[in-house]
Amino acid sequence: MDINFSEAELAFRDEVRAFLKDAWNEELASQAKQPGSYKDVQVAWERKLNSKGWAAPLWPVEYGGAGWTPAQSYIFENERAAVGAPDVSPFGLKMVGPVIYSFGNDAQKERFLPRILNADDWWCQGYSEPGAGSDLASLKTKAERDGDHYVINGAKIWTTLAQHANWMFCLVRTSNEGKPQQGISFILIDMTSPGITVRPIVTIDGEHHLNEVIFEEVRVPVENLIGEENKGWTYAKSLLAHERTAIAGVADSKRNLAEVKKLAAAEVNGGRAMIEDPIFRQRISDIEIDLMALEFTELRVLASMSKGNGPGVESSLLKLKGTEIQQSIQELKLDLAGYFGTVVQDGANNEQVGHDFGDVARRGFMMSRAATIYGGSDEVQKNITAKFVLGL
Amino acid sequence: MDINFSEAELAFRDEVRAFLKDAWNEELASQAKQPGSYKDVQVAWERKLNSKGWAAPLWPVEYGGAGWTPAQSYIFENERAAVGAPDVSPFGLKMVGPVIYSFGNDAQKERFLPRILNADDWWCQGYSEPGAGSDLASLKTKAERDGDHYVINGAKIWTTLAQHANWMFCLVRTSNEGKPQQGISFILIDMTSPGITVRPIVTIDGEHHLNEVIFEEVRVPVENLIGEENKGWTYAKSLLAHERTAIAGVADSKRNLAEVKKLAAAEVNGGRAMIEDPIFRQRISDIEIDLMALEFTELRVLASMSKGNGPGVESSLLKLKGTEIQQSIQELKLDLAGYFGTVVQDGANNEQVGHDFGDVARRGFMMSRAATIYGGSDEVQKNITAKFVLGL
Amino acid sequence: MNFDFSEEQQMLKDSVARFVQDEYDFEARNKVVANEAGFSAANWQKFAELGWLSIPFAEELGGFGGGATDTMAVMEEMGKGLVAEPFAASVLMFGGLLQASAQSEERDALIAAVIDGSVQGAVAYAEPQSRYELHDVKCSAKPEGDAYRLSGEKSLVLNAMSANKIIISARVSGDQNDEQGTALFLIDADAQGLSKTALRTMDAQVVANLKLENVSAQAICGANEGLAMLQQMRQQLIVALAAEALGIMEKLNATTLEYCKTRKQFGVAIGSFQALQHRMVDTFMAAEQFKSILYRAVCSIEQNESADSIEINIAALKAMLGKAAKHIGGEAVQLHGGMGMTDELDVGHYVRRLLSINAAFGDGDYHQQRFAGLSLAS
Amino acid sequence: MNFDFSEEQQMLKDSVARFVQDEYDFEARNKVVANEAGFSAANWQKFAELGWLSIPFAEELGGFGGGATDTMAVMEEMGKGLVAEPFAASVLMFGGLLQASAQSEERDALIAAVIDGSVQGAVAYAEPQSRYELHDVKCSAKPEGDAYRLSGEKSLVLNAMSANKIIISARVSGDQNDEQGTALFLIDADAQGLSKTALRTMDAQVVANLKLENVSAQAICGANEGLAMLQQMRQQLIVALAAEALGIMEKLNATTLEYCKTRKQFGVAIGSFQALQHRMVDTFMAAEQFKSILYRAVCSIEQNESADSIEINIAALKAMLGKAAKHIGGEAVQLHGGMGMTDELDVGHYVRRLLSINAAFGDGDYHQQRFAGLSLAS
Repeated sequence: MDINFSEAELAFRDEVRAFLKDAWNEELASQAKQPGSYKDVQVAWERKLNSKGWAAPLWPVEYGGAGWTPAQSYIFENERAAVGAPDVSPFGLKMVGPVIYSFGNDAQKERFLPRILNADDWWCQGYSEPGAGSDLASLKTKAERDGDHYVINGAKIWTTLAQHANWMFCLVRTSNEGKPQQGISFILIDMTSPGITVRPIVTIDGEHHLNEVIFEEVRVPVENLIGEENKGWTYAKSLLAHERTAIAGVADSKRNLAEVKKLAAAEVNGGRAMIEDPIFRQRISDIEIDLMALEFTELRVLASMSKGNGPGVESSLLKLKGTEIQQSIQELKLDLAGYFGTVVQDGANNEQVGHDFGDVARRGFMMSRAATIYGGSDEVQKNITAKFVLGL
Repeated sequence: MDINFSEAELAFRDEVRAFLKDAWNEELASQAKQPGSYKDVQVAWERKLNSKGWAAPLWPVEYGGAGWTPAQSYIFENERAAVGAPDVSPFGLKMVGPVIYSFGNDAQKERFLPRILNADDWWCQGYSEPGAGSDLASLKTKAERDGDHYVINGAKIWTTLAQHANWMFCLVRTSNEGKPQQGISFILIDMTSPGITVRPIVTIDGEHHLNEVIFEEVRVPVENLIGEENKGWTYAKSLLAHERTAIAGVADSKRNLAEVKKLAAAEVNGGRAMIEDPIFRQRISDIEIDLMALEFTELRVLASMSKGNGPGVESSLLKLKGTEIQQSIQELKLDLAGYFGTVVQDGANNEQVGHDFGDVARRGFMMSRAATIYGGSDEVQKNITAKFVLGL
Repeated sequence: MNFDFSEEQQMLKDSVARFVQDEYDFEARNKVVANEAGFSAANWQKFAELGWLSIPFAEELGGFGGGATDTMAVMEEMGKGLVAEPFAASVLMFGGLLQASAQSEERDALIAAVIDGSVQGAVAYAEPQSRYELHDVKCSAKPEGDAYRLSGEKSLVLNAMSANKIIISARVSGDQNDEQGTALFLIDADAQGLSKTALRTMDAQVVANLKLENVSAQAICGANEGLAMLQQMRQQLIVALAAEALGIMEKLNATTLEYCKTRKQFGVAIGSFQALQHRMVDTFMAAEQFKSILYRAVCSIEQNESADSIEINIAALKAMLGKAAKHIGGEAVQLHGGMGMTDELDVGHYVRRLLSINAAFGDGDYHQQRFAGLSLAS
Repeated sequence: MNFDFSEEQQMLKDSVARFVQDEYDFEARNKVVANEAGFSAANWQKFAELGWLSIPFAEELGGFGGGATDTMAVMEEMGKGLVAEPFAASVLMFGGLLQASAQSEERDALIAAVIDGSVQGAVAYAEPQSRYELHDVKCSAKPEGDAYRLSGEKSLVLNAMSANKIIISARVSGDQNDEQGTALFLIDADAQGLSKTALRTMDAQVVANLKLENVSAQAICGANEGLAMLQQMRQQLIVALAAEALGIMEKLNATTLEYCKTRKQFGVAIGSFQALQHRMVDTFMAAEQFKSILYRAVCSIEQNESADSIEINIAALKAMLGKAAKHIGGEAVQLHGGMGMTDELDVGHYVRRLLSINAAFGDGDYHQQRFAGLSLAS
């Protein structure tokens, strides 16, 4: 048993800290607080990472990866979250990138990978369809071959930030034969193609993160197909094995919980700080203990992977427990905001509202509800764990 | 909306109080605290109820019932529990009695009902079988006709206090045709018949409440069959409609929770009474609020029945919530006992142990686990509610 | 013993239900709340015509003479329809405090105007620092002749932008957290020295932060009576909001159940999955238990139980409201999956209203501690 | 970074596992605990021969020199087998305190006797009134020459009936709840003035209440060092008992899973019911999370983190133990249905041991409050 970092790892941590101090500077941090700045900040931030060679550290080195060990990833994640720098946008760097370098041809690799690393393209994901939910295999968006093109008709839904995207990676149906999974292909779509409509979906936090994307006779060159026709399901599934650890969100949760504790020390009810309120104390400590355990669950997974083993059965907890904890922290924060957690700030400044975190608490709480729905709902995760871990 | 009792009901409450003062006297109450006194106390108590005409108040008046309204039952239950008097043993008065007066013939009624009312017989219930659990319809104990007798072979399990019983009402299989429910008969068995073996089952509280009862070529006169052959399932099911309200155990839970609060005021940790302990306070209040609500849920059921309507959808909560609350109170009490909740007192007096409720807390906690298993497990109750209340 | 509504109460309940069904579906409601005021003035006049605005007022004041049961009947149906008109803020809070204040010709005339819909009111009790404590008051009242001058800040005042008159709690004596020394005052909504910042809440209400600088005001109670009057108002409002919350919970459970019966995944209705069935049984039970504790609180008021007993029941009610709101609201979103996250569906709107009600007058945790203090002391 | 046992640790773990598998099945264990002592003397000698009794002692004292990881490895396997021999009471508690006390020839000889199995010990710290506070001590120690005279009562002392020597906490100065003034003393188990009442606990341990009247005793630490030594012992024992609890939780989950896969009801294995599947995923996750927090506590000790950091991790560990024990134990009984209620099945025995461990050294609620105090202050 040894959770000490090696000398080399400690040196790496210092390097990360120095990089963050410079790259996630005051200017970028304050820009990130402005409404509507999300995409600009992400692009600027990811380009800084890229110039350091850390935009996609887990990619194979030949494609621009950094050759990090799991321990290095863990160190980077912790340091990044501690200073409040954002995670990279996952769609290019964590999702389509690995599919392209694993299953794409050389032309595709050359064309897309450098642009992904440098945030030159904004990617979105075309998996879910209206009415299909977690049952991906039942998808209906059709791609029919017409000469050198596929002609695409159908619709995708829950497409995060499609309004910013110029590319989509998309699962489409190219055959109706065999099992539903067997007729699916993985294709890259230029979002500026004629026939694409992006319809905004406002979510329960009142914001526009999501979209429905409708395809009417959209022509996509055959060269944009990844791998073989009808094998898209296999490629998409292989993605699930990537990035098992970051899904727990431990580093970000630690930062958020520390913030809640600080806020609770300042928030007063009837002359007593909320951190002295016995029920609130207990709620904090319930979550904190669970998070302390989850941090070690994540370390166990990392340690297992460091040895070249699989992630182990405990990896099935990461998303289930991680999202539960994320939601609980957001709930604490909302409750801490009291009356002010009901306010939609919408341009008003903190002084006008009379409070400085009610609005962000409300939005955070509302959006956190999605954590147990998207990316494999809690219910599906439990079904999978029951089947593959418990053998039921 | 009106939860005031009428003048007549208030007068009835006074009558109940006067009766209890006399009938559940010091002598009986202290006898009840002696180990091994259970049956004697029950019999003495039920005979006092019977001499007042209250042994089975909800039976039809012609068979010895008291013609109480639901409000009167509620009043009696509350007053009884408040003084700590026990509920009657259910097997005769609440279970087989109603089946006999509803479906038995005149000879059976004359023979059994008065003895039930006066606790002259001790009844036990032969429903569950080894390996069958909540799936009653799959029962295998066979009754084969041989002249004027049925010959019974098989086994029943979880038979509460069969060691005290001289009669059992029993579901037996008389046919294998049709659906599993259709070949079941309801029969009364003299426990002194040759071929019956009662095997004790010690439960996790270390006590002997339960038994397995084995039948080998046991001859039961045909006159002991209730109603028609192969209709036993119907008779047994009709029982479930009786006594919907008492299953919540609200009155007893109120008494037990009040006791826990008293104990928590006396139990001290580090100079602070446990009732001042913030987590313990919260646990008490969680339960107390739920119980306050459940009391009104029960009143809503009673009010609906008073009008001659069915018990209403809310009646499905009574066992689920009632048993959850019972278990939570027992858990509070066990935790309150601290180290002393681990002790098996077994004849030692309180002074030798150094504590006065650890042993009873332990036994109570352990046996309370059965509340969500017997009489239709939680899981079965939820399946039924989902199907019949929610229409799923 | 019965839990039936009287014939009159049932008619009232039915009339609200009919209004919601005929004129207040989700689409219509979205249009109503899009108004600058956050509600429809035409609807308000209709409420007046239907007599709803008169419910809590005594018959001698021209009211319906309704009690807690009447309020409950109306609010449950308003909850089901997510009615945005400021019935609670103007009629129950403002009207309720007026009715509890000393009789005067002016007061009676004002109540008459509330009943006929020509005047709306608001009550300002919270301050930026006060959180859930009614006695945490910094706003000051200085006597000037027969009147007072108020200075200070009030936070997130419901209906303050549409109100003609506003009742303000202010300190006549003592320090910020003293229980003594707070009184209630009536001001004009366009009084000199009063400035308002309008804000929206997540449940689409229009609220306002108030700044007062030497605003002229009339006291409507004695110098030490303000807190008791606010506490009394809180009791009544908690019952009313709990009834609204019950309507919302019932609606959310029904919507979710219906969705699970029709929504197919992996080839079958998701309502056929046992794990979801058991969870829907849990939310069903939570709503029924909440209904029971609401009935208990209403009965304790209607039967004139002791002040302590009523306070215990009210605290228990609000404590359970917090738990049930989070539980039922959370499951409604989760079981609706991606659809539950969208603003297009009504589910999120009901959930946000539930969360807003949870915070109103102190959240579940706050009242559970009040409950423990009252119940464990007795 | 790794969470592997060393080769030596793995061998130790395997040797306990083999013992449990070959010689300590449920039936054998029932015979063992039926002995008057509550364990088997023959097994104890075997433990000595296998070297297990030497684990926590320094090599220069003839021990194995094991740390928290070694103890964890052994205790987890003992938990799986529900081993009743007083390893924790005699070796870890009594031996641990001896090792922490001032060096002397007598002490070293006594440790050697503990290691070779010829001497057993016990530690008496709880009193009838003390509940979970180590410093709540009424038992008094009066100096008499080089020695002391102890008078007072000690409650539910593990292994006191089989012990040759007993360590007693007693007050040299101050009042009942003072943190200062408590020291530890060594007495003979057959000392004059000592009377014992043997009792059984629900997990089949033999414990004893002690009455002391002027019992002759030797101090093993300074007059103000007793509390710190007991606190140190508590840390080590919480880790050891948590490892035992982990073994039990894993065993209960495995037993329940196996039962649900084979037990048929309504014509199918009950493990096919989705509601039960999801609940078994929950208990699986609870055990894994508990394992993680145990690893965290062990690492914080092994890496010599700050005293505060270790205390926080230990408090978190015991707090989570309480929740996980009740959750996993409760589900194991519930999912076994009627069978789970019987003493014939091993499930109830494991559950009772878990509950007993929950109470040991303070239950989950107690340690969660300690945790909050430590963590929210920092």
